[in-house]
Amino acid sequence: MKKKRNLFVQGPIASAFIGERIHQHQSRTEIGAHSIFLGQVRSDRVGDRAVRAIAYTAYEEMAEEKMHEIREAAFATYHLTCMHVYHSLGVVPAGEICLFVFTSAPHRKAAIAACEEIVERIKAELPVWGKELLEGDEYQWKINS
Amino acid sequence: MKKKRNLFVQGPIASAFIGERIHQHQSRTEIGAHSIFLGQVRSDRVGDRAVRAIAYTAYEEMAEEKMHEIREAAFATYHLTCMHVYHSLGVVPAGEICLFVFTSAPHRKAAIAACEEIVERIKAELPVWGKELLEGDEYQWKINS
Amino acid sequence: MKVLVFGQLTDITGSDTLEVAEAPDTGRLLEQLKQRFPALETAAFLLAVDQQVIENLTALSPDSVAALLPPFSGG
Amino acid sequence: MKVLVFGQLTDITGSDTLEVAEAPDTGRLLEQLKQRFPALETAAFLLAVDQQVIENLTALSPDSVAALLPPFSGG
Repeated sequence: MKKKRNLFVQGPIASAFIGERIHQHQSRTEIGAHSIFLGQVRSDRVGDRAVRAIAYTAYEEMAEEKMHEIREAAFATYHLTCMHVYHSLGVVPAGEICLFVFTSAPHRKAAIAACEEIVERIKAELPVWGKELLEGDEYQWKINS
Repeated sequence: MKKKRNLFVQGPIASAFIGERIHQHQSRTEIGAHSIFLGQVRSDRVGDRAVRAIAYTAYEEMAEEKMHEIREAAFATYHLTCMHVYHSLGVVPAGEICLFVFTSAPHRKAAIAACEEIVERIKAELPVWGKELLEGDEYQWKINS
Repeated sequence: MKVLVFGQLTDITGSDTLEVAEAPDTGRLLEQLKQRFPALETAAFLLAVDQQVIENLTALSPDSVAALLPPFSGG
Repeated sequence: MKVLVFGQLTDITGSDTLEVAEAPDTGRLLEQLKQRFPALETAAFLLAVDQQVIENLTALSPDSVAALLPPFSGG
């Protein structure tokens, strides 16, 4: 049976939540290294307007399925103890966190390499879309580089 | 003038402190990505005893000088917005955090690459020593791989 | 049959769920969609059927769920 | 002059600060230290003078601070 992993979070990911998740891993004394990636909504300028927020939508069932596949591949490739991923849905204002990738391992190289690979796969493979809401009522669709 | 950066922290680095440091970077809306590395004291087995803590000592002035050099090199190489490093001194029990490296940048590749490079340089170049305190009164000196 | 529409493609379709006439395969489905929304002709997207991205001509059943996926932009 | 001792080398010297006779250069300083603590002969360490790691024979002044640095094990 596939464990439901709560990939999606409504709105921004709170920094206190991140602190708590770190804390929850301190009972696992076989862990020697954590690697964390946080995506934060950047207030880019678009012409004379700034991005004030990003509204995220997703093909949720497909994204969860794909995330499961990414997770299995990470555990098969790297000697990891834990791995957690949270992605926002809905509106995330500029300056707030929209993606939280957290890998833990006995040794640093596995934690760091897995975290980086997972971030790249999320950007390229998860069916999630960001709509950049500009000052005023305009918007543009986010493009990943 | 060289800014004093408070590299060293007495004892473990609290997870709540990490959450706060993340929070403090959310007013910087030019940031799009944070990369964080956390070193955690691992309870390795040494023969029939487990490591219960690591006691860290450092050549503090030299370490701060070297950290300054690592910081300058990171900013010269990568397009970073911020970079913070904290390393414990004194006793850090197993399961607690002893190293916190935190890079922030407009784009993920700079944040991730800088964080990894800084971690490697810290391990190889900072005059810091870990004494692994075992159950009972024995100890052994930590060896970095 | 049902077609889900995501991201910028909803600017073209005006809706995130379309009901379209049953199509025997993905080729005929795309033809039908492009006829109804000519702007899809030049739009970049992948077609998924039942959450699997489809690269070759694939048969459809009446209860297949298709989805139009523009380039992903999560994170 | 003062010699600081760190990490596992303190197991050899029994102290983290040594007072040693003035030495004209780093070669003579090391000779003196190895005479006093023969186990240093086989120990791995770098010598730093005034926080700079020294690789070549270097002159010392009476107020130089030397330091014996075993392999780093931070993080």
